[in-house]
Amino acid sequence: MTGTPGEVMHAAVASAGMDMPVGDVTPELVLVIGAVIVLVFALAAPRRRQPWAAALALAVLAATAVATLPMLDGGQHLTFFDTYAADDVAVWAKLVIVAATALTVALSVEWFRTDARHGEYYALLLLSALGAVVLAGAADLMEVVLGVLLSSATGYVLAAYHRSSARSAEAGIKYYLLGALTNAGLLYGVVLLFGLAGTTTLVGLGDELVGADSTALVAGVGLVVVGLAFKVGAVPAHAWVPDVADGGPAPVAAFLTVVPKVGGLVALARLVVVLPEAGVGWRPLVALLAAATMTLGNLAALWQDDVRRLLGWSAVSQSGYGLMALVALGRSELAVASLLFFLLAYALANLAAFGVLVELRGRADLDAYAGLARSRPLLATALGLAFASFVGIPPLAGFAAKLLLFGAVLDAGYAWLAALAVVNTVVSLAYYLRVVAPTWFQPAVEPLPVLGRWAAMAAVASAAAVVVVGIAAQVFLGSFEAARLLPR
Amino acid sequence: MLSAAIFVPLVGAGVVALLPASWARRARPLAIAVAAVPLVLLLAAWARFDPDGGAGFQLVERARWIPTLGVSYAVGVDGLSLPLAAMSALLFVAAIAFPADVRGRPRTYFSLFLFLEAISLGVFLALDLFLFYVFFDLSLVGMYFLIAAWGHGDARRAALKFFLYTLAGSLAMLLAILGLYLATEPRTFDMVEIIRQQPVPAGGLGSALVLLGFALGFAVKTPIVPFHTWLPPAHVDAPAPASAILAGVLLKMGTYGFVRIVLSMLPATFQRFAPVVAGFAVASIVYGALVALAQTNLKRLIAYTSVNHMGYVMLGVAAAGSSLTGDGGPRAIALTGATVEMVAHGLITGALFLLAGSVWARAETYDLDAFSGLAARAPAFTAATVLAAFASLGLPGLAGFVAEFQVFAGTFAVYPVLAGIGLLGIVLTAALFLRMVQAVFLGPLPERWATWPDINRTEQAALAPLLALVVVIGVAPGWLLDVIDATAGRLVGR
Amino acid sequence: MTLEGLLVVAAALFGVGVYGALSQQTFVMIMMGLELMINGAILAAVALWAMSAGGTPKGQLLAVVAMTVMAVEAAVGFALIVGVYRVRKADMTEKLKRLRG
Amino acid sequence: MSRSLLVDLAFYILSAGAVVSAWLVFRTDSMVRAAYWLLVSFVAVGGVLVLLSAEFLGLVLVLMMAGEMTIMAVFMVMFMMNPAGLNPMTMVHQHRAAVGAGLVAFAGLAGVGLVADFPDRAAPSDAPATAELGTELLGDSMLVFETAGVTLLATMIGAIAIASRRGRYGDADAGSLPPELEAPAPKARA
Amino acid sequence: MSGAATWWLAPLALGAALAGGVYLTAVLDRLVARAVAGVPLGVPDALVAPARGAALLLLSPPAATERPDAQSWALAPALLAAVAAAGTAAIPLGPGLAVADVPDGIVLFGAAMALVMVAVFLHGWSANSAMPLLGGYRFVAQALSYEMPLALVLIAVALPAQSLAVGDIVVAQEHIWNVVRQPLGLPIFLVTAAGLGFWGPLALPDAADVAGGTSVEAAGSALLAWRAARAAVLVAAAAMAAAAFLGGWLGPVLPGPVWMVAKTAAVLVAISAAGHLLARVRLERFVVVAWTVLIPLALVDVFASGILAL
Repeated sequence: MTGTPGEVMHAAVASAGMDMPVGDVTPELVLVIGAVIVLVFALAAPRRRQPWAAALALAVLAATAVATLPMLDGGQHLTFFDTYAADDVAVWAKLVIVAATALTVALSVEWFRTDARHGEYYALLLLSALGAVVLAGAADLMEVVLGVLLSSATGYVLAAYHRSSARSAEAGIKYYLLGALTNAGLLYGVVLLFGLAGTTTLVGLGDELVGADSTALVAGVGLVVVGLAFKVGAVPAHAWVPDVADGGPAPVAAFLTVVPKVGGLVALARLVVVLPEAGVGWRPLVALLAAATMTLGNLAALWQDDVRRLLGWSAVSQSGYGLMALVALGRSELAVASLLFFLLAYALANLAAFGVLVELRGRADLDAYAGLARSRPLLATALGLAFASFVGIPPLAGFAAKLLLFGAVLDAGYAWLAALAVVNTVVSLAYYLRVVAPTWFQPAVEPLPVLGRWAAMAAVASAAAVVVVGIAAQVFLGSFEAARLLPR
Repeated sequence: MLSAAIFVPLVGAGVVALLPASWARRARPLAIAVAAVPLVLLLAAWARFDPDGGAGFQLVERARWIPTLGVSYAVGVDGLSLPLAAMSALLFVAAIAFPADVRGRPRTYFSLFLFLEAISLGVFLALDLFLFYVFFDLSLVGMYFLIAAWGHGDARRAALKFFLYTLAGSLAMLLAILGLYLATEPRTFDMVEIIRQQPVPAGGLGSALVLLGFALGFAVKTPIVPFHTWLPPAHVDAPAPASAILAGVLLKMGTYGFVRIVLSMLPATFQRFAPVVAGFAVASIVYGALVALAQTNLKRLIAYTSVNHMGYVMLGVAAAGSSLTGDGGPRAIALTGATVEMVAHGLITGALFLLAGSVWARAETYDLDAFSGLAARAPAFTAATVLAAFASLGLPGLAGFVAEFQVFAGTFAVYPVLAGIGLLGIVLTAALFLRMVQAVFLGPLPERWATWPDINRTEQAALAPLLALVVVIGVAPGWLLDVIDATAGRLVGR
Repeated sequence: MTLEGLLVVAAALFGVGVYGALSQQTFVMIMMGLELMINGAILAAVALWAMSAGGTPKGQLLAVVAMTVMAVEAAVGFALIVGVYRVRKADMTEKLKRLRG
Repeated sequence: MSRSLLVDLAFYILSAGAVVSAWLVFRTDSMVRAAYWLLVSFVAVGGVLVLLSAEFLGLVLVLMMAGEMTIMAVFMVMFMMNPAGLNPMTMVHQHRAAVGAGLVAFAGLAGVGLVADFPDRAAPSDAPATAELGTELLGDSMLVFETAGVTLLATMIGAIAIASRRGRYGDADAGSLPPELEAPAPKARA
Repeated sequence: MSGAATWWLAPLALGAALAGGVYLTAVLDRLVARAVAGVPLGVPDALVAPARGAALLLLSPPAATERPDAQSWALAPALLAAVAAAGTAAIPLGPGLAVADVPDGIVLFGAAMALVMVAVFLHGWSANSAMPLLGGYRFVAQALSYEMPLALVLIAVALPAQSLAVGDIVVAQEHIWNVVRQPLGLPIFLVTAAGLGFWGPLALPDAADVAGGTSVEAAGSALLAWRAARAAVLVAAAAMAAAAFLGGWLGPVLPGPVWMVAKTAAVLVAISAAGHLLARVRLERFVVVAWTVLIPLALVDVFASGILAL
């Protein structure tokens, strides 16, 4: 038998007749058990010890990362009877999710300090991250539905976690209403696809959908895509993003604009590659969504005077860029690498931007940012780096991501999409500079009150990572290049 | 050695930025010292450079960066990049040394200049398209901050306009770079390799789009009419040393890109469109001169002459790329002329903008009508300005003449009509500079300038090398032409 | 009882649900619309399971998943309503006008 | 009367009942009635599921919805401040758009149902459906089952975290607000 | 179920059985009450007393409230009776002797019992009066609390039978009854049965402290129907207890159906006795006990029987 050690091992495990390859879901198990431990701690610990739940959550995330890393050379395969993918794309998505969640935890410690339910929050955060992890690995439509559900149900609660704040409650409700609506559509779409294929595994769909009735196929795929667009924060189900960014707790906004997007984009990618292009023109469909998302997000952000809403709309437009990678799937070798690198770069930059927002106690008033570079140079630099990465200024991580994305869509024959992305990038510069310019060019005023050390460290660390990942892109690209997107 | 020329100022930028507050006063001498290092290094490189030595690049330094994508860190020089890099280094020293109002933030100011120096040298020295783009784009960032933070008037708006235009151009160029990259086999960003492969054959929509992308990116940066509208406000509102760098160094990145990338990597495609480029170039020449003629704002006037001068460069480049076969002589001359024009324009316009900075420092206005009869009051200032102005209008014996003569000599063989129209530009430039000199320096000295101080030692010291070089190139250009000529010849396939 | 007939009924339930979810102002009524949509999905799933997918157990499981979605969304919805009601003393979407743009 | 005719008749009655009662949900003036009309719709669908030999699913659907709809009714009565819930309560906005959207959704999906050519593989009538479902849950789709379990757990935690008023340390709402913009004493420097 | 010609017989038989059961319940309750009170049983009187009471109610005038939801009010008792009938339908009187001994019998029973909550709340709400509504609320809280243990113990009895059909569950008790095999099951089930029929200690929705709860405004035939329907629920629950825990029709000498009736009657007596012997509990206490004691116990029951069944 030849193959990498991981493949050999897996084959050995399979031949041993083990029908529960628990080893393939160790990170997921760690997250579940960790969440329960955090919950139990929160219920048992005295009030002043509640913030320790954050440390516990960080430990859980570290353990998850430790459990995930060895899977990188674990032989990329489908597991649990083709319902789950243990491939490098899933592994990397998990790592990004874990890192983003860890940064969110750091952002949350001081933000939720006065909250009596400090501990449960982290349990929910871990479970929400698990939802995204499930999405990233789902190779079965039912698993996709449940991933969406787990990630959403916790997300609604997280968005409404400030229980005495009307704005937070409103953000949660709006998030919920849109989510429930699109989830129902997602379900119906999955049902239609199931009807055509007689199965819900992606492997089965890939085999059975060839030559399937295209009316039902288009309807089913359309509904599923809309359902996942909700997770991704893409048109036409994007409306929740600015509301949550504005009304929800700021660390949660950072979390919800990053983590579900990672899972949702990977899930969508996994689905579209198995669809027969003859039966449903998914490529133009996704391209259209990408174009609409980035354009709409940018245009809306252009008029924002509220930094939080601006960040929300910016997150929408970034989703559009992410969708570009999907357009190139199967047509360009760069597609998978560009998707992963985009997710990594976006996650770091967005967390840095929201991190600065958190550290500034959620201040949304644009005018208040004037002179920040002199009063709080480190924060202003972090914010500037995050935005520069969004724009794609080299050598930051966002630049390599954009380069890969543009390369992928050009390679796939979608030059118009690349051109539109360029136009959008230029437009986006205008509103990013609206925030950054006053921080640098206006005289210093009284230093803005800040939140605390943890949040500052998380924001600055994310910003530093944006630089490091951009320059040391090879570290990641070397692995991304070999990553497979099962089941294709 | 070349890497050191990039990284010394880069590290220096970081050091200067992080100096303790009590050291703020020493930021300036430190910055000058750091800025001079690349100049020394490049002069050393010049000394080691062999004009006829083999085909391609010399003093190449390489390192793996992102092998997965075929990206490497690679720098090197040839007869085209070496003079530009050396001129840039010199101009940076002068610009940093030139007195400027740092508005209480000397560390940031000098740090940004050093940063920009590293970036600019990087653009000229890079031998990898990825690296080239990184530096190309970063130059926008550095300049944006310089203009927006230390400019006057509506500086932030001007800086934003500059940033938006050039970013749009550079992103179009990014797509074009990717188009080139995707066509290579195996995929690589290595310029040498791409020049060897010529991956995008002429003909077809693809090659035209790639060319269009590059052309847009470089045309905005150069700038060529009608992509120039960002330039006047940026120049006018920028602080004088930044204007000098912007005009002297950053504009060259566009024309340098045309030669280094478009002409070298897409010669056949460029040849198809060379007449169009030449047309735009002539339009720039005439339009720039005409509009400059109408200006009453000193800085705006100089800015428009830049449009005009970059038109000469582009005309030379278009002529050089106008054919792939046949007698390469005239085309090589045109390209040599274009390159010399880049160097000369950098020195001359750099000096002019620095002088404009002196005006602003004393009068807080650029309005030509406000000045008169300064010759008597400020002889050194007058001498320097007149010298630069005459060099700019192409007076024989000065650098501008050498360059423009060669450009037109080469172009006449290819596009006689366009060259003829272009000559009109020279006449107009002469007229406008003479008018300016007359307005500012001759006539009665108004009461309010009775105490006008002449340029001081520092200013003189900063200007002297620039103007001296202008004269040297004008009188004895051989040493420069030798370096450029072999490379130009190779580029046009002579 | 044909597949077509079943799917039309399912579509009708879904359509009425869409109408309800979009037209109602009371959260609970909106939730009813959402439940109806899922009701349609369940019917369609079982219909396709019985008549098109050869009775593969995955079809039944899909219906179970749909019920899970229904239950989870109902639970979270009720919890959110309680939360909103407490801070807002309101349960009408029209009153949610604070966040916009 | 043959069995298939009987089944057809039952199907027509039940599906008409399901759709009509679904419509009545939004046409009734009474909130409790609305909730229970919805329940009727679910029970009718449950009946159709039984006709399709998915007895287990049909019954579970009824079992679930009975509880849920009652809770809904209770919520309606409590939150509308209208104990008997008998006052008229037509509260509708964007009515036309909603009708349009509903019609589009119906027409689209019904069109798919009518036009689309789904594979024609009828389930074997004697298959032990419930047992098969159990085997699937603990076999091929074990992961789906377990994910559903975790999702329910997470939902419970979330719902309680946000809805329950009394916490371990008194009122759970206390302090559940974003931090004030002006810090009491900014100690940390960035 | 046996054929197209006789399909209408089944509901008829079910109705008759249930009616008999309801009457039996009333008789038994009276007897138990007298036994508890220590007075002579007076069997003949007990046999006719329910009929007498029913006639009295039938003759008394109906009551009305201000703006009730008349249809729902009228519907509620019928619904309660119907769900009781649906639940009973799954329970066989003897081998193969059931209206609908469907493969998912206990799920059918569970679904039917879940609808009891609907009927009771509807009854309480539709009168448009405060006390009945309070009763309705109480029942919702009560029902949500006993629902889980009820479902769990029923799952537990299905495990050894490897089937959800009530008939199979009875057959699986051939050697040992579930009451012995799963000692926790029957007590828990009886508690939930009392809750289902809001009987005795759990007669909270119609309790005196809310002036009669859901049925306070009912009178005459409506009240009679309501009480009969509630008794029908009890009968259904008792029959299920007999089938699920006491071996159903299994027993020596006598024919199966007789055993079944006897066991059902015995359970009814037990429930009735509890009603007369035990004090009514407070709702909050019941809810707490249900969630913190009954559910864990029921879980233990399920796990234990699962392990035994393996």
